Amino acid sequence: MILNRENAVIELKDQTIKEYGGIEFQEIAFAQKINLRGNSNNKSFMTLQGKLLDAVLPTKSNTYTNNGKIKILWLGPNEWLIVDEDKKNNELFLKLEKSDSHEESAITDVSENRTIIRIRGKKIFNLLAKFLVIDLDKNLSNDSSVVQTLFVKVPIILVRNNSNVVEIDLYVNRSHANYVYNLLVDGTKNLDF
Amino acid sequence: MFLINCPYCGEREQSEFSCGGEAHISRPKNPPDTSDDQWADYLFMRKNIKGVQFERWNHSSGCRQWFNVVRNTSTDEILGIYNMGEAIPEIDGENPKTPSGEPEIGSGNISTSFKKK
Amino acid sequence: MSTKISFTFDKKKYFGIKGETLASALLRNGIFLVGRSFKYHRPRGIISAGSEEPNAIVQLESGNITEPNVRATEIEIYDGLSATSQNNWPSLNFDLGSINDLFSRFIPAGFYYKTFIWPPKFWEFYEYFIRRAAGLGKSPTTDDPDKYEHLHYHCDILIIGGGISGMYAAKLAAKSNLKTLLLEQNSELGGYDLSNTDSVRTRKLSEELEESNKFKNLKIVKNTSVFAYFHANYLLASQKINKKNLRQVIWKIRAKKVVLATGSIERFLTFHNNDKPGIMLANSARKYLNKYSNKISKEIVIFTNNDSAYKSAIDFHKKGVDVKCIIDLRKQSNGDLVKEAKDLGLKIFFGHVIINTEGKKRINKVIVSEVDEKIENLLGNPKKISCDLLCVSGGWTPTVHLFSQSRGKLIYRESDATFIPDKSFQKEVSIGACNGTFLLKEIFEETFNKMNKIFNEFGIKIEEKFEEITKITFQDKMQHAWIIPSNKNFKKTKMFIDFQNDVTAKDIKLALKEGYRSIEHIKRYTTTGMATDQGKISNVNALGIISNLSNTPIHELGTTTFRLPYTPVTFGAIAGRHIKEFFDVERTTPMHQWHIKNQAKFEDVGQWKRAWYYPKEGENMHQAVNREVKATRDGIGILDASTLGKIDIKGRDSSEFLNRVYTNAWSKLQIGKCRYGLMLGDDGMVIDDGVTSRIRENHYIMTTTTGGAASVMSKLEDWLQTEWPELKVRLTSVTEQFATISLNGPYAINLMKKLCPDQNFSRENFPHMSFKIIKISGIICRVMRISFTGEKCYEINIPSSYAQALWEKCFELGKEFNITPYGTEAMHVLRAEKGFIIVGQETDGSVTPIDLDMSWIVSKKKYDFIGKRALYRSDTIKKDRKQLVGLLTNNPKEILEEGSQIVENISNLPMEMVGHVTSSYYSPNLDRSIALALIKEGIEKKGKKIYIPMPNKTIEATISDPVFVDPLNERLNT
Amino acid sequence: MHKKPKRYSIFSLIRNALSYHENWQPAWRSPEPKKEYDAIIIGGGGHGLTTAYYLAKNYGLTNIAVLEKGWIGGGNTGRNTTIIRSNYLWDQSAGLYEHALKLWEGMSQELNYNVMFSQRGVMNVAHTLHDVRELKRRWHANRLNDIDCEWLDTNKVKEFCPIINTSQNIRYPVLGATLQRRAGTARHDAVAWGYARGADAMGVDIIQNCEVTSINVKNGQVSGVETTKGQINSKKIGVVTAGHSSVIADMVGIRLPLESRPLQALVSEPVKPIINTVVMSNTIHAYVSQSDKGELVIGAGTDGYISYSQRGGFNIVEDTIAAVVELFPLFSRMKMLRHWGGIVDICPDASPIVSKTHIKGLYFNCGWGTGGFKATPGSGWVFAHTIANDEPHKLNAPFTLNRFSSGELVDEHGAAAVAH
Repeated sequence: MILNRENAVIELKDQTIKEYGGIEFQEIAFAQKINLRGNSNNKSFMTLQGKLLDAVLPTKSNTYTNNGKIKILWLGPNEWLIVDEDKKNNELFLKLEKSDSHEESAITDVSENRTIIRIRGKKIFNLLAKFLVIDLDKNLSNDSSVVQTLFVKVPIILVRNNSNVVEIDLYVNRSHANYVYNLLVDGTKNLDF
Repeated sequence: MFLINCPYCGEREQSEFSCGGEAHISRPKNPPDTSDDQWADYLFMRKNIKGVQFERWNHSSGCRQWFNVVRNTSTDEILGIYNMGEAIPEIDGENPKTPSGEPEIGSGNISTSFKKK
Repeated sequence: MSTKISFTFDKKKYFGIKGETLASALLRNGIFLVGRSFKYHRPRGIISAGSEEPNAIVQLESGNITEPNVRATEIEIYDGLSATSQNNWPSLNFDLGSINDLFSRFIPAGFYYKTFIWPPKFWEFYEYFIRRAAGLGKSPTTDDPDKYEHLHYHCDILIIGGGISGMYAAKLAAKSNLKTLLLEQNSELGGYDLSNTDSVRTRKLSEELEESNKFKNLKIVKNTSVFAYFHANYLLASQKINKKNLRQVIWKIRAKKVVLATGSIERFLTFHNNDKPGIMLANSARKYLNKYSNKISKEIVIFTNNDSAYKSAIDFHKKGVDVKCIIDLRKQSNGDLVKEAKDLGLKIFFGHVIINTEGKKRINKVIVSEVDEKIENLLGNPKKISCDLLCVSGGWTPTVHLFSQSRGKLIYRESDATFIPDKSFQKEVSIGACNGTFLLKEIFEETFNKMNKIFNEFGIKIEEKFEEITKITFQDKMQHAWIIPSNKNFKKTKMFIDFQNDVTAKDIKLALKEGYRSIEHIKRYTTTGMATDQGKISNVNALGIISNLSNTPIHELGTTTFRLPYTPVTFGAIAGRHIKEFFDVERTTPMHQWHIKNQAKFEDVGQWKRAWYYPKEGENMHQAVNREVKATRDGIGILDASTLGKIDIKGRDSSEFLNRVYTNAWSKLQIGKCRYGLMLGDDGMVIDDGVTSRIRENHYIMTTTTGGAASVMSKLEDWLQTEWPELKVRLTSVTEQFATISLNGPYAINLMKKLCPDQNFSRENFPHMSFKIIKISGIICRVMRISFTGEKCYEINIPSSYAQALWEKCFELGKEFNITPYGTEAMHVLRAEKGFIIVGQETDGSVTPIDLDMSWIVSKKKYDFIGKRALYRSDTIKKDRKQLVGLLTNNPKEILEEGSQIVENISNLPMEMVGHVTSSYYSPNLDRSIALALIKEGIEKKGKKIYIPMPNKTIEATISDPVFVDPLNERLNT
Repeated sequence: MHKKPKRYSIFSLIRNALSYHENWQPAWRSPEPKKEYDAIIIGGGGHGLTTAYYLAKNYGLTNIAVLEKGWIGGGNTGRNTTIIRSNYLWDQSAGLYEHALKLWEGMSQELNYNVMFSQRGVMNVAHTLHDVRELKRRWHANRLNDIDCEWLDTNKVKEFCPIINTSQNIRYPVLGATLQRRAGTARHDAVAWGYARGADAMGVDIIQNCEVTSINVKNGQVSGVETTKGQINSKKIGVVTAGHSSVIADMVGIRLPLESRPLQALVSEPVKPIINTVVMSNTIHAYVSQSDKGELVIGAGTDGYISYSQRGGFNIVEDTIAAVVELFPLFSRMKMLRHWGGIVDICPDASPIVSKTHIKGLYFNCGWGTGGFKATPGSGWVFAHTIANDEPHKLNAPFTLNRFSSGELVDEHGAAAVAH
């Protein structure tokens, strides 16, 4: 018996890339995401996790680290999101969880809490400016930027990717994905102001 | 519409936060020994200050951390921010002159300047 | 060569010139009568050339794109534009409403407060006519076809106003590389200077600025009016686009520094019959003349109290219009403009005023008289002077609306009777006319200095030399006279202040006489300044007249509050994109597409769309729900319960944490077991419930209600972060990590066996209220054996992306057991048959666990938990509280209405109510109606008869136990 | 004593017109405060003025003063959306608000001042099954409390208010509504002015621009107040200062269960009659009616924090306007003319406080939150009784401060997120 996976955004089934008003839309549906809670002042915790992940847990707010394979997003003083786009791999989670003391830290598989809508194109800031109150130039200035904020009224995480064309990943709850996607597409109608 | 400087994420729109009301009201440690009045006091009674107020805010749409804010409720100026568990900071500056503090002329409130010690 | 454009006004076709406003085009066609006033329906003409216009407001277009109350002075004509005059019947020219003017004496300010009182019943009748008389344009009656946008914009410097000072500020800012936004409300830069003939400097400046992409850091947006100034330099502006798929855009701007360059508005003078068509603000007339080369008139008279109006006289004269004379109420003036006028041989009457005007639908004469120095008493004999245009100037009012909205404080300047910015509240500066700076030389100095100060604050120096202005036009000082004396007795005069609302000087006298002394009282009693122009030209005059009549200095009166918006803003624009399909967030579960494919009807639960029931061909709701309910009790019912909140609780103190937030005890819960919990507020009232399972020593998974998911999560975080920082507990929401498939019914176990053949589902190995992590086709699932239906039930929590596949697999494998999807309605019936509560339906924030007869879940042993103390307050321990019970109607076919009220005795109204029906359904398993209710002392009254009085009948019912099906829970274990 | 004022009528209007309105007398005097009064009312809003009026009228207490820091009716009385109804859920509330509604019905005649009480009906619209349940619960409770109330299904809603969007395909379709026909709107300023005139006529001193800066208490009994116009003595002090109640309470070290929040409202430009009733939707936050002047009067929600700045977040207004356009798509091209903010004093149970305090002679009338205007006459009526007899009237007995200790709250949140 085989169970097939379903992505969240109806219009973006099977990794299709859609283009509206010069902006590309793609869903990164099945990336591994692990929520990591722990005390950032606890040296041993930080180093242990760092070793296991062979990456550094960012302590600087609104940033992420990237070791070429996985990203680690800063979500709060004691909270991180580990993202691995390689969907097959889930031993990472098991490995981390095994190592966890379950005393004051927590490792939780949240791969499916949120999906990732990836948008690419010159005018994506014009598009996002219709829905986001934050100063995009300031908050998404470079390729280590992460920002948690509201997309209209939907909680969202924005990650600026390291790429030649501007590319942003929008982490949205699965249940919100279609609402957010449809808004974005509707927003591509007038991108010049 | 005002901005709040989240101690973790930086300055953000107030709409990203939710207000937890007056700060430094801690839950009685010995509920069974409290009178109905004392319980009502903890549950409901508030200073509801006009002027400099100490209150709790949560960056609910950001890092989800709680912290304390010093705000002049008559002008919505934010005068200071400090962490949960920290003692009340000293605030220096005048409250609105009269209880109401509305200006004798012009719209809106008189601007009052404060500095956190 | 100027191109002709055709448009219609009141159905008649006219031609105008491309680029001019509707007002200009109307004047060009000799149309001076453009509207009727609000109350007296007096003929009114165009007064101004901008957003301050009180009279020339029209209904634009018709059908689904019609727009009421559009200022003809703001709208640029386009081919085929059609406008209609407002507030007249049968026609603008012959308006029956103008009879009010004859009776104006009987309907002064506030007359409606004094009459229409008797007989009481008649008010409705009076009101009908009052309402029809009131109002100006007509609301559209169909859906708006156009679209609107919102746009957030952040910049270092926001400059508001593209007049001379704003443009100069922008030019300096451009050199600074600071991100700068310049907003202009009109379609071109230039502001006041556009009405000048010699506006070379302006042209040069605007051309320089508008040279595309010369300044990367400077953005210029026109047709954009800033209407609101909020905290922390947050401003809102509305941009007119008028494209097919985009009508307007709301700009939401956050600026580090705001530069207000909003200019000033010319003021009117208050004299008898000052409202005739053909009476216009001097500089507005000049604007029509110079900007639109529109002479308007043949014979023109100027009436002024300051030098600026002489510009108009000079320009009209130069364009060959016969300037009959300049009436200047001052004794004399040595201003340069006055000299120039003299040199041109223009006739000037110093120390004279206009005491009356003549002409019905357009002015044709002014009556002029000499006046004493105080402008109180007339001297000599009045003389008539014929004219077809009267240009009036009462000085200039700085536009301080935005400054004032920003919470800045104003100060009154006696010399030219203006309120000007004094103490700032926010990071903003005012430059130019809006700051009371009128001389070009001073404007440039002020702008240069203030901008450089700003640059310093940003730590920037700019290489820009100050360009000295040598040519100075000296203007002699104005003299303000708030009320121009008339040869008529004041009480018989009609000196209009607020033109649109028909407020006269004597209305204000009346208000004062009747004790309405506060400026706000006078405003509200006379409605001065409350029309669609918000009193832009009249407010200061009103203040002056109040001060004059009450001999109180103006600065002691203060001003009324400057409210947003500066100019009216379209609702559709404010709503933006967030209507129709985007009106509110819509949340869907991973199986949503399946529900749609299977004709599910949906119910809104918070923002979630939940399957309500699945009607088959020809089934109504009742039939569908019955089928779903029976199938669940007889075979397998399958429910999408994904919307339930799920919280992973981890850490050393997890058990202690649960002990504190739930009413019952948790420490002893074995690993792999589930327990139901009730959550209270500290007021003792039920706020949430759900099952929590222990996965390992320090790891629980809590489920919350759908509605409570978010609030419970944040409340729990709150307790941890602020009350109990010592507890080592970590919460992570996994609500959407897992979709929840709930399999219910006698054959659920059979399906489970087929889904995971290698699992042992024996009662011993997997009893009710236990938890297992099971791999289903390799996917790690969390399976709980709990029940909200009273049937054997397995709740499979599977990672969301696999959910739909598993869901479909269940149907494939469950076919033989007649597996049936059931929605929230059937779920309600099933749980009600078992007497299970739904928080928010059986409870309403005023219900304790005791009231629900659930004291079994409230720990007596625990010293404390959230809500415990409140359970022992004098009211919460009262005997006669409302308690949860069942209800059985005496007629089993009778289904009670949810929300209906219950009484013990039928009496005359008012009847004493003892409770209400919280849930009510038809139970197909019992083939009768069942209901749950909250009833005073209900638990003791089981078996007692009560009544439910409905509008048309009274229903009898008997109080029963709330558990209707399988009270001994045998179905769970057989 | 001063002479009674001349009555208003069509005849007095004509008479005065003939004399060019030179002979009108002030609607109320502007006296200087006396040294002492039998009772002092702090706060010259609607509730304060009605309190004074009924103290004089029902209890013959005419030697009283109303102290107003600014201009009478300048607070929430002059800032609300003027909705008047009595269709409340609980008996306690229903009793109080229905009493008020009955007073509204005779007010213009009683005061000889036209307050333009327009009984055009108030419709509370349901958009979800939960709304339907809650609103029907209220409907049935109202019926049995002998308060007029009807249930309208979607078609009836459309009949009664044809311009409302009853399409079932919108995000929150209209599933039905309750209708109270006797409910409606009134001219808010007129209420303040009418009661001021009435109270003044009975000898009440209305003193504006007189701000109370402290309250004098001698061994547990009030003795008077200090004001910007000097000391004024009295053994009975009624505080009716809405959003500023906590500020006054703080003068005597009392804390109240109140939070003062911004509440915003707005009007459109005036248009000819287009909607002839009041439509309220708590679920999507739309509250609309049309004033006699032709303006659409629209109420928004409250912000989630304490503020006395009389200004809230514009996002709240955006939501409200979006809701209005959703419910009335034809209003999309209408324009917002004027927007303002008020300070509302909100109680945990969304019910008012009309109560004695532990200080003898000090009484509080507050906590009306977003819905005080409708209660104006009833509030004054029962507060006057409470002050005159030092005991609550049976209608406000359930609304004393004790309920917060006993737990006997009157929770009116139910179907009224923002109960305009």
